[in-house]
Amino acid sequence: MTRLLDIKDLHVGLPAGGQRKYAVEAANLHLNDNEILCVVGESGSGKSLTARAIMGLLPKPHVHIAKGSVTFQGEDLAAASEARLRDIRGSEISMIFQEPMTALNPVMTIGNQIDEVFRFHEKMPAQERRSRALKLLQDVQLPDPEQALGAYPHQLSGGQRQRAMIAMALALDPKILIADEPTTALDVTTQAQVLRLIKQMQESHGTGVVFITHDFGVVADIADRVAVMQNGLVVETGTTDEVLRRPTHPYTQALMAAVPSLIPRPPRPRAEERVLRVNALTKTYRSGGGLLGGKARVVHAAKQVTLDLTRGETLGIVGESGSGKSTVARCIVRLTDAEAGEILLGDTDLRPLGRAAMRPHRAKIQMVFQDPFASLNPRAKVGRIIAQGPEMYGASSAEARDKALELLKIVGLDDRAYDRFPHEFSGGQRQRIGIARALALEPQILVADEPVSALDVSIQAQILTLLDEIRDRMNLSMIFITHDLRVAAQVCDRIAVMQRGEVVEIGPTAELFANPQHSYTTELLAAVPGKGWFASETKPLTEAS
Amino acid sequence: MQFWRLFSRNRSAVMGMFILIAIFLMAISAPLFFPADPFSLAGQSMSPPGANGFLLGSDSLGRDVAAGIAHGAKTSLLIGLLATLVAVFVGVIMGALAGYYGGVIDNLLMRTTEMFQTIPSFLFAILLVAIMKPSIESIVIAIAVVSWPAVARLVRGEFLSLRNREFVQACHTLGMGDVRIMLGEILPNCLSPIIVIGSLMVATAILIESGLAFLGLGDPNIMSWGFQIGAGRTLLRSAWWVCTFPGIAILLTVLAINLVGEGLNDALNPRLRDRS
Amino acid sequence: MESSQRRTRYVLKRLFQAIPIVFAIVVLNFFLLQLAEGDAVDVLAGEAGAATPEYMAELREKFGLDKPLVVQLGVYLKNVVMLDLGYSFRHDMPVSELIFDRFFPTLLLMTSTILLAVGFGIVLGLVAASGLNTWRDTVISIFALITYATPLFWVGLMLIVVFSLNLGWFPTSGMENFAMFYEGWDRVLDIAHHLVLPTITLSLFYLALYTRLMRASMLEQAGQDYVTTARAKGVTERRIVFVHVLRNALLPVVTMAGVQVGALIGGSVIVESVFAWPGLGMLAFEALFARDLNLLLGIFLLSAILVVAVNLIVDIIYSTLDPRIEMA
Amino acid sequence: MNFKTLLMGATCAVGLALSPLSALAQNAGGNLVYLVQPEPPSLASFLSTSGPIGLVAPKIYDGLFEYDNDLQIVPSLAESYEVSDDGKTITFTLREGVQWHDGAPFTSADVQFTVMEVLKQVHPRGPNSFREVTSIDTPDDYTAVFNLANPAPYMLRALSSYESPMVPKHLLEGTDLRASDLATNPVGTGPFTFVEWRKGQYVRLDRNENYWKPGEPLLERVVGRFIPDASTRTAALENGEVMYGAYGAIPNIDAVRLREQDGFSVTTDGYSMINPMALIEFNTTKPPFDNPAMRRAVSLVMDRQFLIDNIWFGYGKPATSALSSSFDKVGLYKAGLPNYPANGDLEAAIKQLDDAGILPDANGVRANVTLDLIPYGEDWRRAGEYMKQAMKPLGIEVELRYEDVPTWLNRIYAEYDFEMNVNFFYQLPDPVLGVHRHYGTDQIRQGTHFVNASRYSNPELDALLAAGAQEPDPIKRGEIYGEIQTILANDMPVANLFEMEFLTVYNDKLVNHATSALGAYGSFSEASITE
Repeated sequence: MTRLLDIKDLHVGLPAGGQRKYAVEAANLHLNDNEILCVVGESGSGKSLTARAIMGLLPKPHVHIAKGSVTFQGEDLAAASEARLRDIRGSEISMIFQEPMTALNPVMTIGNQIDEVFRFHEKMPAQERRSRALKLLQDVQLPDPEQALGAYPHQLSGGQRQRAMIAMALALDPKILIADEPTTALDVTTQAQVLRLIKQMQESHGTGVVFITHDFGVVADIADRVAVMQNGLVVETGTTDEVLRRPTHPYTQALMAAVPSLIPRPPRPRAEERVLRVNALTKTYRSGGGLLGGKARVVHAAKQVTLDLTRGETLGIVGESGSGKSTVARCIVRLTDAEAGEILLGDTDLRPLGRAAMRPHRAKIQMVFQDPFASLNPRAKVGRIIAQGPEMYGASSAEARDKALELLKIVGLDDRAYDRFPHEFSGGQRQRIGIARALALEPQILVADEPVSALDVSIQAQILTLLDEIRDRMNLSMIFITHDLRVAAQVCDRIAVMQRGEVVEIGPTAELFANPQHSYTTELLAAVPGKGWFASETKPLTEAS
Repeated sequence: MQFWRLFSRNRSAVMGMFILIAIFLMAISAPLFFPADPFSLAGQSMSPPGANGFLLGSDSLGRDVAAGIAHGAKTSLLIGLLATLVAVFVGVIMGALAGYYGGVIDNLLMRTTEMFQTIPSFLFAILLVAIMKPSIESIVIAIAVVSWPAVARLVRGEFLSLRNREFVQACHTLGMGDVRIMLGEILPNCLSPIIVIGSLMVATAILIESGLAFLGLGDPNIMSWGFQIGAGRTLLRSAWWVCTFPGIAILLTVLAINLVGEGLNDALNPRLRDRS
Repeated sequence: MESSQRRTRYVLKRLFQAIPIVFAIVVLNFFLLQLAEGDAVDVLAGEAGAATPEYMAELREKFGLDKPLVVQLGVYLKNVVMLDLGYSFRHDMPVSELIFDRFFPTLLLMTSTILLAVGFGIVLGLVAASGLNTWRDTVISIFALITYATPLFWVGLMLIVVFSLNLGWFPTSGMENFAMFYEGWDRVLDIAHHLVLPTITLSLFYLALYTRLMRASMLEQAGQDYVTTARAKGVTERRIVFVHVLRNALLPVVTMAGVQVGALIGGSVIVESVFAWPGLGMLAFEALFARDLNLLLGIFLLSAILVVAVNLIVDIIYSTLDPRIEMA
Repeated sequence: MNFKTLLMGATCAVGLALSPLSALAQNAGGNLVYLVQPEPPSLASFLSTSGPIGLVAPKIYDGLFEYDNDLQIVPSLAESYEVSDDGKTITFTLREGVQWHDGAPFTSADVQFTVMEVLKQVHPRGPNSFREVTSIDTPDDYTAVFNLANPAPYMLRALSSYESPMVPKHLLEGTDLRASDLATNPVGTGPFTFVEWRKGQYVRLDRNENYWKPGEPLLERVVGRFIPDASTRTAALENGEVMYGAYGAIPNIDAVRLREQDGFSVTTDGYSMINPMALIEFNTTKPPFDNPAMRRAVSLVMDRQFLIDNIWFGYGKPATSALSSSFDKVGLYKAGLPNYPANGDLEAAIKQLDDAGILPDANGVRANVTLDLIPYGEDWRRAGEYMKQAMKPLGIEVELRYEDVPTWLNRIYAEYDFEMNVNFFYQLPDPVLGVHRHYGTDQIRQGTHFVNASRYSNPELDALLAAGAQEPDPIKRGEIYGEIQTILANDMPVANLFEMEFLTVYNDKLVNHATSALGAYGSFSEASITE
């Protein structure tokens, strides 16, 4: 076992005048060959900057290594010249990133981008460079390597792009691969494949990998050793087993506790009253076409979708991107017009209603959105955001204000929030504001579209708890859209699995998890990272925190 | 204030703002310092700067160039601001409707916009002024007519991207009316780029006015920098000051507005905030 | 094969879409010009010295100006469809001939201006962006702004005074030496010699635009992830700037260049006037004041077609620069 | 009164051609580039008297006569002429051996056709100049006999190549004169043949090898250039790219500057045939200028010398009458008339108005008026701006209006929708040609440009004008015009401001370019470039 990398007392300095002086403080880490070190932490923990500091890729000129050393095979990279770093990058240490779409140059072919690595580090004829690039693409299991070589990034799928990135990173057989959240932007099934690929490549080349992630599931699947970071500090390091099973630091413990269990919570009795029935809902998107325009592209976002929802129930809609789960949600709240089917709220079919006819029903179905940053008008004060709903439905401004203040309290914010702007709040707090807005009209049904997927895991748990509380307190029915089966297991009474616009399976959560009927459901369940690591230890969410 | 802190980081923008304030003050205080009609024949004609009591010289009729610049500042700024206001007003309406509703309305409005952009703009301004006869009003209208398409395109783009943002959708789920969403929710969020493009448009309007005046299409009854340049251009070789000083006034103003515009852009555009 | 076919279809589609716009421009200007007082006959008669009302009526009949507006418009549009732009009242010759004669000089000035402005704008923007917030950046930004803010005719006249009169390097005006009437390559050189000052004057105005756009675009692209990727590959900074960033940063510049063409035809009126350049802008200007309706409409028509054509070319350039854009 | 036969041999012309200077120049030849501003609408000088046409067409066409700088007749296509005792028959003897540029011979038939079918029909001033001509006899190819209804002494002053160009019958007969190909492709007998006209750039004329004057023209080529911007025109002249600019092509301010420089000269010669006069036309049919006192007051308050000194930079002469003082030579001008103070007389103007009962209101305003400005250049705008300031102390508040040519023409001459209008007129070599059109009741012709737009109508004056036109006796004629001028000085339907002096600015290398009274409207046949 060789020590590849030794990080000693690393301080990454932030620009003067900021809240913090260091983004990373006194970090001590090391990496051996043929091992995967996972650096795990929530946003703002400094994990990404640590990774970039190794490569000398900190955003210049304001963020810089203030103190400490990064020793790579006896050489301090923190003190190395830019030219020396350039030699090392790509050949000895290489890196892959979270979003392969933006990390690849959109106007250059994959082949050319791989070619660059060879050109800048080794002298070899063009012919050989090409054949090696081809070999690399074969190694990362791209379906048609020949074609991929001449393809532009946008012509590949997300998973393929990340494979190409990995091929590029491994072109010169580097000693160290730094992977910065490489699977975060991918669907679960793809994520599982890419993780497998990284593991394979690492094993066959004996590479040392620094793997940055926020997802303990991924950590569990891939890591040999783990370093946990919080607010720029490395709070705990150890083998995967030590850290995940016997965390010593309270922060690690809290994080572990917050990871939702894959074991569904106990079923609750289902009410008789059906508040919503969706029958054969169909929505098709067309693009292109028209006059002289050639064939139109047709996407079936929702194909004959049938669902129902009883009072007090939470129905989960689960699927990967493009499955149509969001389309169904948007059709139900009438943000999108479905072209066929029924949306029965009580006895009223909402689908054919015009704007005016829809208006009296609007209040009954409200929505919570995914992105806590995009879902609040940055130019409006929080009080107005919440109070404008009741005002539109006839409440006086005093009543609306009282209502808003009450709701703020319910979602766990204090009165001072009323006169502030959204940007003054953290992501979790904003999501609370979004929930308060949805509740202001006292709806019967809450449609939550990936309400926690943009949040850190500890915040995520709090919001899920909040939603649960509110549902019980207000006797709400909820449609909960998510891609995360762990979350679904803890929130939903029943789950509908969607694939390519169709509901392939629907049933009570526990049954569906225990005995999936459709192969796709099985596939999804199999792909959940970290299976078996947390299930036995963590308690059901409702009792946690 | 955050905005001011960001803005003041850009030193040239602050300088531009001070120049602009100075020009504003000059425009406002012109009647104090130069109480006489700037057209009045104040003394010896073609006096060089400093001679015969003319700070910046006099023109061929013995009019005070300095008085003309001071009084002209008001006209030039007024033309710039009014034309921009009209253009922004029209452009925002067209762009908002097109971007918000999309589809046929968008198609129709954008074809119209495209049409106006396809007509050579300066030529079109000349044509409009010639038809409406040279006056402040016609110049303002002409400049506005050739300027609004840029605003419309910008606003359309902003509306197009904002209308699908989740906070707008949240308003839909509340059952909010279109006009209220457009004016109350979306518009405030695209004010920054509108302010930036508007500020640059003021500068362009001032340049267009001087160009029209050069071609003899200025308002003969109102003192403006364009008028002074038009009146002094044949004297350029014999009495350089007559048209050079108003030219410098235009240059400084346009420069200042552009600097301020860039500063606004840096301060208002969050994407650029972290740089420099 | 398939892509070239698609491209052809795309071009046809775009041209097809442009037809209503071009027609709308003609109709709009037709009616606008009707709002102007006086007509071509007034001008002709006024210039001739004195003319009797009978003679003027006769002229109006000859020009078809006595017919109802709708009929005049109908006749004009019918002729346009038959590719006949009509007869210039003032110049007493076919509009197409007149325009054709001015088209080459216009195209020459336009092309050289765009090339110079875009070329230098790209270089200056690149230099400014690569030395962000250094003296180079400041000097370039201020230079660009000053050239933009200086009234065009002032620049033109000053260039004439300095480079023609004082230094004697370039002729003051015109497109050729009319004392000598060179032929062959001498003529080409002569025209190029005459082209220098007007091109510089006109491009100085647009230079600022491209410099600023290029600078902003470079800065924006420099912050993109793929730049970090390239850096992580060990690619040199030079290659990052010139290969990775440049090509992406050029995209908005190309778009802007397309938009500018329309403005350029009209915007060159002043430069054409100052340098006596025989372009369409000046012709249109004179046609307006001579109420030479057919000629003016012809010029608007041509410039609209030119803009459409240039935009199409820009789109095609764009699609080769940016593989993400598919022409459909 | 009998006109004596004037016989002029070709000797005179030959003598000129053999002068040492010309001989030198002949070797040099040279290409002359000169300024034509603005670009002419056509080259049909038989259809239009538009100024820029005059700068080009006389190089291509000849007239029957030319006139020297003393306005004396110089033979051209007519070698001699004879006036009968009753003045009603004029016999022209034409030059033999003259060819059109296409090779056809020039004969008396061309003269007959030109005058009877062309000039009398379609020329703007022809119907007036030749109104007494009833027919023309052509006893042989080289004799043309004009038969007149009444004596028309002024006609002999209107036979120049500019005013009455001889045009080819064989190319024009039977065609629509107004749509003639000759308008853009002229064929004449003049010293230069038409080669090419590139619109917006130049018109090129090359030497006529078969010109009838031996040894002429001296120049190889004459190119008229069009440069829209005045400052650029000056620069081009300074740079030697052009060598000659007339009729205001070079702004006076630059002329004054170039006058002081080596290598350039400025002359006011060559404009004696046109007699330009700057003036204000009043709309006499509606208030406030229906009141002669208002018109007199405006005339009184104008500082004519200020206009000349500051806007025309010293070129011009204050007007003192309805007629230009240049008519003094022929005894028609009357001096010492009231209401034309050279330096303005504010007090007299105020007194005029006070006496007429036009009193200022509380703000000191007696009248609000709009002043239209002739859209023929910046100088007129400056003049308007001056006038606005000049009338202010008089209590007349002026709003300036500056419109483009067609709008302005329409307003003044068709709509009559104006109050006062700054303008200039050519008074031409005889008042009948250039002055009568302002004042005669018969000249109130709606829709016709540059006639009596004031709509001033005075039967007494009409009678005097008619008498003046036909009076052959110079003394009596002078008396008639004296009365006319007295009436006009009092009624002041038009306030003459100053006698304009047009400038010709030229490079000193160019010699012998101003040998005729027509100046720039002449032929350049004797001009040459010396090194």
